[in-house]
Amino acid sequence: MDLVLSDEQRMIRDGAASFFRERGGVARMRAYRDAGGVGVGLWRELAELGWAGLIVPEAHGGAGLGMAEMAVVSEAAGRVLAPEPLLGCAVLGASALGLGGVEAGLGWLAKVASGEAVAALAWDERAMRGETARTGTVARRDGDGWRLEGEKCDVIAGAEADVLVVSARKDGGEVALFLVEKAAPGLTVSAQRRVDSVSVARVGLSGVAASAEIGDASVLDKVLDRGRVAAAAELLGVAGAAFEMTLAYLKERQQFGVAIGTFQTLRHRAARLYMALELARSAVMAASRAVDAGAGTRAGEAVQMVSLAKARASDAALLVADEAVQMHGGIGMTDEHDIGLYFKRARVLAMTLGDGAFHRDRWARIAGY
Amino acid sequence: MDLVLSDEQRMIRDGAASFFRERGGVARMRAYRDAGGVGVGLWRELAELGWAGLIVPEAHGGAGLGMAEMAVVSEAAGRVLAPEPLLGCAVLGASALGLGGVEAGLGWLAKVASGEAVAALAWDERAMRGETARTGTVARRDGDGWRLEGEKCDVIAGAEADVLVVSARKDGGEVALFLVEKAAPGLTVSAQRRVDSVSVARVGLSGVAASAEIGDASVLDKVLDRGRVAAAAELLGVAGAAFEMTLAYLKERQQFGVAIGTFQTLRHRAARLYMALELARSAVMAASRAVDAGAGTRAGEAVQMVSLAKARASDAALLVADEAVQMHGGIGMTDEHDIGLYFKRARVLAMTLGDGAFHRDRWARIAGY
Amino acid sequence: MSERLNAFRAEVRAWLEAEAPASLRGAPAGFLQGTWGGRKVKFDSPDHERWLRMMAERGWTAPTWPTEYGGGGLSKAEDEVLKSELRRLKLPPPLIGFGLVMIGPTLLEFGTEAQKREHLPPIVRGEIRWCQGYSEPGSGSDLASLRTSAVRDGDRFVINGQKVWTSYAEKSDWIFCLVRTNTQVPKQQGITFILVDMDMPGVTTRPIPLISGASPFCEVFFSDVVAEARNVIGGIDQGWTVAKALLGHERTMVGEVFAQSVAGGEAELAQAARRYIGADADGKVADPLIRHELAQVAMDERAFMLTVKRIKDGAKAGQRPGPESSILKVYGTELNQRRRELSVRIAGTDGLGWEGEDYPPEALTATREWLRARGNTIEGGTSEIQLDIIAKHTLGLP
Amino acid sequence: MSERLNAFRAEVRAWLEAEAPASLRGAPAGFLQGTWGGRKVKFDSPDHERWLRMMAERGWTAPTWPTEYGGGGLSKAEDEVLKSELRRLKLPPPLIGFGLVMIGPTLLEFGTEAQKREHLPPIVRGEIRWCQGYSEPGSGSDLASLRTSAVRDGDRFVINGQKVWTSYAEKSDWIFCLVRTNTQVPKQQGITFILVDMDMPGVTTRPIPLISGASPFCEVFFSDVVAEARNVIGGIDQGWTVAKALLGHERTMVGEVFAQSVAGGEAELAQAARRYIGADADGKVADPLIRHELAQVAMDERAFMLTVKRIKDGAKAGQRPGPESSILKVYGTELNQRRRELSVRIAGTDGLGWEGEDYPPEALTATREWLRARGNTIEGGTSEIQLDIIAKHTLGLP
Repeated sequence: MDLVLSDEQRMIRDGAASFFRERGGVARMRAYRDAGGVGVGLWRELAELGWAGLIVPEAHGGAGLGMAEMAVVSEAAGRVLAPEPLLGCAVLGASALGLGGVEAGLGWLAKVASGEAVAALAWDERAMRGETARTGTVARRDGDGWRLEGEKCDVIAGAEADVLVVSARKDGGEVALFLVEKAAPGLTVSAQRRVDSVSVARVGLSGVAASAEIGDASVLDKVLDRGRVAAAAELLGVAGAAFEMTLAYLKERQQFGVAIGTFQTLRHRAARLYMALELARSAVMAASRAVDAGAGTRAGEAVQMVSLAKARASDAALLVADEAVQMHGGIGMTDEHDIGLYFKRARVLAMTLGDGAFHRDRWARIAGY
Repeated sequence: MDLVLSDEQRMIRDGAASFFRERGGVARMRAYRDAGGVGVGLWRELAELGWAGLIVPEAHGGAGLGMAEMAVVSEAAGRVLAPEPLLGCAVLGASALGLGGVEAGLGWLAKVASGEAVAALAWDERAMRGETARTGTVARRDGDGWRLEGEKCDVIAGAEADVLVVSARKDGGEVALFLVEKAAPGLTVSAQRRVDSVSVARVGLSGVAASAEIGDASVLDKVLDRGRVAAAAELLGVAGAAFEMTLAYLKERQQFGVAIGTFQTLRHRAARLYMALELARSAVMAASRAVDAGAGTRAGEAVQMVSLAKARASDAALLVADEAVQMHGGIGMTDEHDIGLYFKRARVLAMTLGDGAFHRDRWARIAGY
Repeated sequence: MSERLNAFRAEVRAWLEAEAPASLRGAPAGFLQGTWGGRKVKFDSPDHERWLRMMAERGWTAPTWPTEYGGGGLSKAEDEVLKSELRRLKLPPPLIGFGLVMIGPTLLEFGTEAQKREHLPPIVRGEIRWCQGYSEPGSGSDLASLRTSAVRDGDRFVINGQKVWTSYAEKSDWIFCLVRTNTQVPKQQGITFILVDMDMPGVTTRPIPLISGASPFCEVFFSDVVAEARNVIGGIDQGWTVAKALLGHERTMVGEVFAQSVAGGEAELAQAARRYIGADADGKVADPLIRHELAQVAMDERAFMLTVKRIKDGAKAGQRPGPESSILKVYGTELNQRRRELSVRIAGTDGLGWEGEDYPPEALTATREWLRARGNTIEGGTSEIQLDIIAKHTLGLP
Repeated sequence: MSERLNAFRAEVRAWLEAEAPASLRGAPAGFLQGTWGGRKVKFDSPDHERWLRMMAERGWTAPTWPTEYGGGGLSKAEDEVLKSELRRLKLPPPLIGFGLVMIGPTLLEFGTEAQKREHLPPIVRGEIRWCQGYSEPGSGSDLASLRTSAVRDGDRFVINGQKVWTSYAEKSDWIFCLVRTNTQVPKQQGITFILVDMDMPGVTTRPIPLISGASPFCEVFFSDVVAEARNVIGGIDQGWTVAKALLGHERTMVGEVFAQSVAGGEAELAQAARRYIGADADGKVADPLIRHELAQVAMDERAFMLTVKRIKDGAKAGQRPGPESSILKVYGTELNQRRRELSVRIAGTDGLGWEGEDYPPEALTATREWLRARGNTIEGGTSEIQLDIIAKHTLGLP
């Protein structure tokens, strides 16, 4: 598990970077926001490039690649704040459909990989604070099937989803994953806008009939861990781009007759941001490879690596975001400047799927302190 | 309760400063250490100046002043790292003897105030981590009196003490304070050296007969809170002097053809140390006055102020100590330079009677979060 | 002396009890509550208008200003009495704004007799609202590098350039500006402090939306705007002295504003933590890290407020303002950021809400306050500049 | 190629299995374990001496140095094989010291043929122990301002001055020194790198006790000490180039040493926390803040080690050493400080012990390691200097 990019990964990275650059870079996110921030942007185009199905097995129409490759695309997307649901659909949605190995779920994968259908995972709830053990949504047995009752929040791409994978407690006991189609009676989906102007859905489930049970709690954990790696990689992109913008500003902005990058305090703080980003990058690379190695690693090792990556990337991104605004000075506070968009996305991704404190607690639990 | 020094307090401050300066400043601490670090130094002289009995009521031969005045003396002592047991005897010992209002304890006060006798409080134990509720020493009823069984640690001035006030659980229940005289059979006292080279005692109690019960758990809390204020004030002195030495070094040490105090990073960090010290000073002044006001304040208010002062002073002193060594560079790491002595004393006092984390927890408990 | 004060207190109290509009009594005393005045004034109620008029008539909108300029002519001690009586009845200030706290004191210190007579009375009466034209896009921390130019033309100046971060420019009538009148000398020596009527042709304003949403800040553009030379304060090319005095004053004010704003924040945060996170078996906030940070922020706030009090107590005791006051801006603003940060963390997923009915309104407010607070360490002199000042002036570093 | 390596491995293995002293096998591989060599050499055992002799004979004390200077003449790949075979049997390095890792590589890069032939073989054989004379009391971060003077006198130099922070000076035979040979030029251009025999009259050393107690550091005083001009490395007044190359090398080494030293620290800290603090009902370390900081430090250590690995993996893959390596010294040393700090906090009252039988020995060690660690961010280039270097060279800030 060497921590270097393979030639293929470099190719994917460069391809993603030039695609996003050609499509307008971060200006595209600003336009998306000003247009109201709904829809899945260029999702169809991304799917044509193979990214919607990047980690979908080849047998189901995907590219059959791993999280190491996904991380490379997620980072490129993060650099331009792409509003498409790579995390929501290509990682969380596709994994939730596929990892349980149940036909009803697998059957959707080809459509997801081609971009014809959008899938989303509805797992979080307002009072859960990220702990799946606190899931409140309940699945009640109804003949051969299940009926779901509860409310989910922050479902990425939920408003656009054709199919939802919903976590719920079976008769109030074990958590499992259920397939719910868009048209299911009793399902209400309302879009909400978060600070990063990408909408997520609140999902109401009022006796909704699930079309299948497609995974248990351990599958959910694996799905979330893949999402954490992707979110961490996206954060690397967000924070990396924000850092480079700031570095450029330090070199260019003149005060007192010199570039402000000559002031030692700012220089040292910039060096510390750089350190934080480099350490985060090592952790993200290790985590993606550990997840891909799967059974090959010591139990708990991959999970710890995932928590390390998400914690490090979240903390680094928040630090970079705060410092980026401060170092930009007044202009950094204006809505007009792009750095604010990075600031907001960094915060949303840092909180998504557990922030630094959440993952340090999780690490401690696994390590047994 | 204005946060300004009264004329009397200024006079005491200036007197203490010149006394310690005339006696050799911090060089005296170094000599004391090099001589093995035992004994109570110039305790008799300090007593003659009225400081041993500063907070002892006039009726018992003391000056009858409050913690606001004691804090001023403690700070001056901290500035030169005076090894005398102001905290151990004049504050903890004297308060433990007197605050319970029991004759057997009060009877010792005149001797303590005059410097004829040294009193010490034996409350801490290795496994307690500062929580008096975890006291393990037990007092068993024996006829009209009590016999003590257990082990105490870190008793300041314990090796030199003529009388000890020992906390123990009465028949394993409520904590109370007991008077134990030096000659009591079953009492073993051994001196230990801490990093600051001032010795403290480990006290073994093996069926020791207490000569009296002189206070309950609430008295112990009050005694400890007085000690906390004094320790916080002493920390202000330790950290304040270390900061001034560092500031002088920043102005004087030349590298790259300029004083290192021209480097912006060091300037900003120095400014932050200054802020930390000023905020700590406000808290210490408020706490000493709140303790002196006693019944006049809202329940919990004085206790919160004490925890604020000790937490702030401890944290500020540790920060100053770390930065002082770093800013002094290599010379700061040598035993030869005084800054190391400040570094060590700061650590000992910061941990004594609860560090920042301990007092934040205590604050949260009182505030009810 | 004390007898005279007591008599004054009795008089004030009687008058207020008799005359102050009943509808305004018992108002929450927010520091931005009150009437801003000006040509475009909007009163919250007819009683607010009456309250302004009756106070202005006595000069009590600017109690310590000399009576010859419309002020109340009160001593500091009398002013304290007046304030405490207003607090007693929980009455809002009759008038607020930069006229009273910024340009007024500046005119009193640096203005000519004619300038004071012209500009102070309209401020006292709330007829003219003022704003401040200092920063420019290229001149933030390095304010003295400003480039907005003023060219002499007889007894007038013609102004061209742009100001930024001007609060409430679009609601103001006059602006006090720093302009460049000399480019041949070191930058601080070619700056002039001048008063400009914003109704003059060529003045335009544009609001600045922030990352937290709408804001009172504006850009102000000057295109051949004419200002009278008699409205230069402190002499042509002598404006930097005036500007610095005003800036120092502003920074102390900011520190005090933060001290006021932190009061009571602790309880609010603790309640939010209980609501969002719940309690464990011991009744503690269930997340031990959040609980610890709650204590940290609450204790830091208390230490900060005690420091503000110590500075005030020192002043009361006749001590010169100590160097401690230099720390208020830096510490107060960072404290506010940490508090807002914690508040967003406590709110969990709600803390990320931007708009939408599904979010509790107080969570949406908290989110925007958190974003807005990022600007605290930039505006009014960045923390970096403040730390430089502390290092140089307070610590005497070379 | 791989076949040749396999053959080499088989040969090495067979030889080691047959010849390496049994008593040395299975030793804990601490990075400072091994024989230092020199005229005053002290062997831990006769087997240590035999081990040094047999390895030196093959040149395997300096495996990659050319055979003509006594080295092993191995390729990098062969060296890796040798190292892995030593690890397999848990054999200690036969020889360690600054001759091998500092002055040797410097001579190989900058030395003349004659210099290499004179000085390298005694290093390989462990006959001469070297120390470093760089810092002076007045020249810490600003090393180039050094003032120890060397005055030319025919084919000799006469040296006067003082060095500080010289590790193991009192146990060393020769010192490589930076001296000032020209005061008329910019400071970097008047420095000469010279080798000095410490047995020469006029050299005295004095140990430096630290706040943590005894240390290997010494002061070295030069009073009319004679050194041969032929022992100037890299030319008179050209020493700064040589010095910088060595410094860069040293910093990378320090980072790697810290990476090695952090491994396994996590479990030790966690055990100490359980022992001192105990567990709550859920089996967690009872102090939630300590538990959180344990995780923080453990995770930071892991991220650091992964970064070291990433740099190595990159080098293996043929990438040029990336700028990431500049962060190792700063981060590794701060990490060590935080770990030591936490360890002292965990030990509670025991963490304050200095000496005395009542303290557990491991607590006394922890206390001194905590104190010693404060020097990590100073020695070998302060963190401030490292951050300056990152800002300038890695980030390209002006």
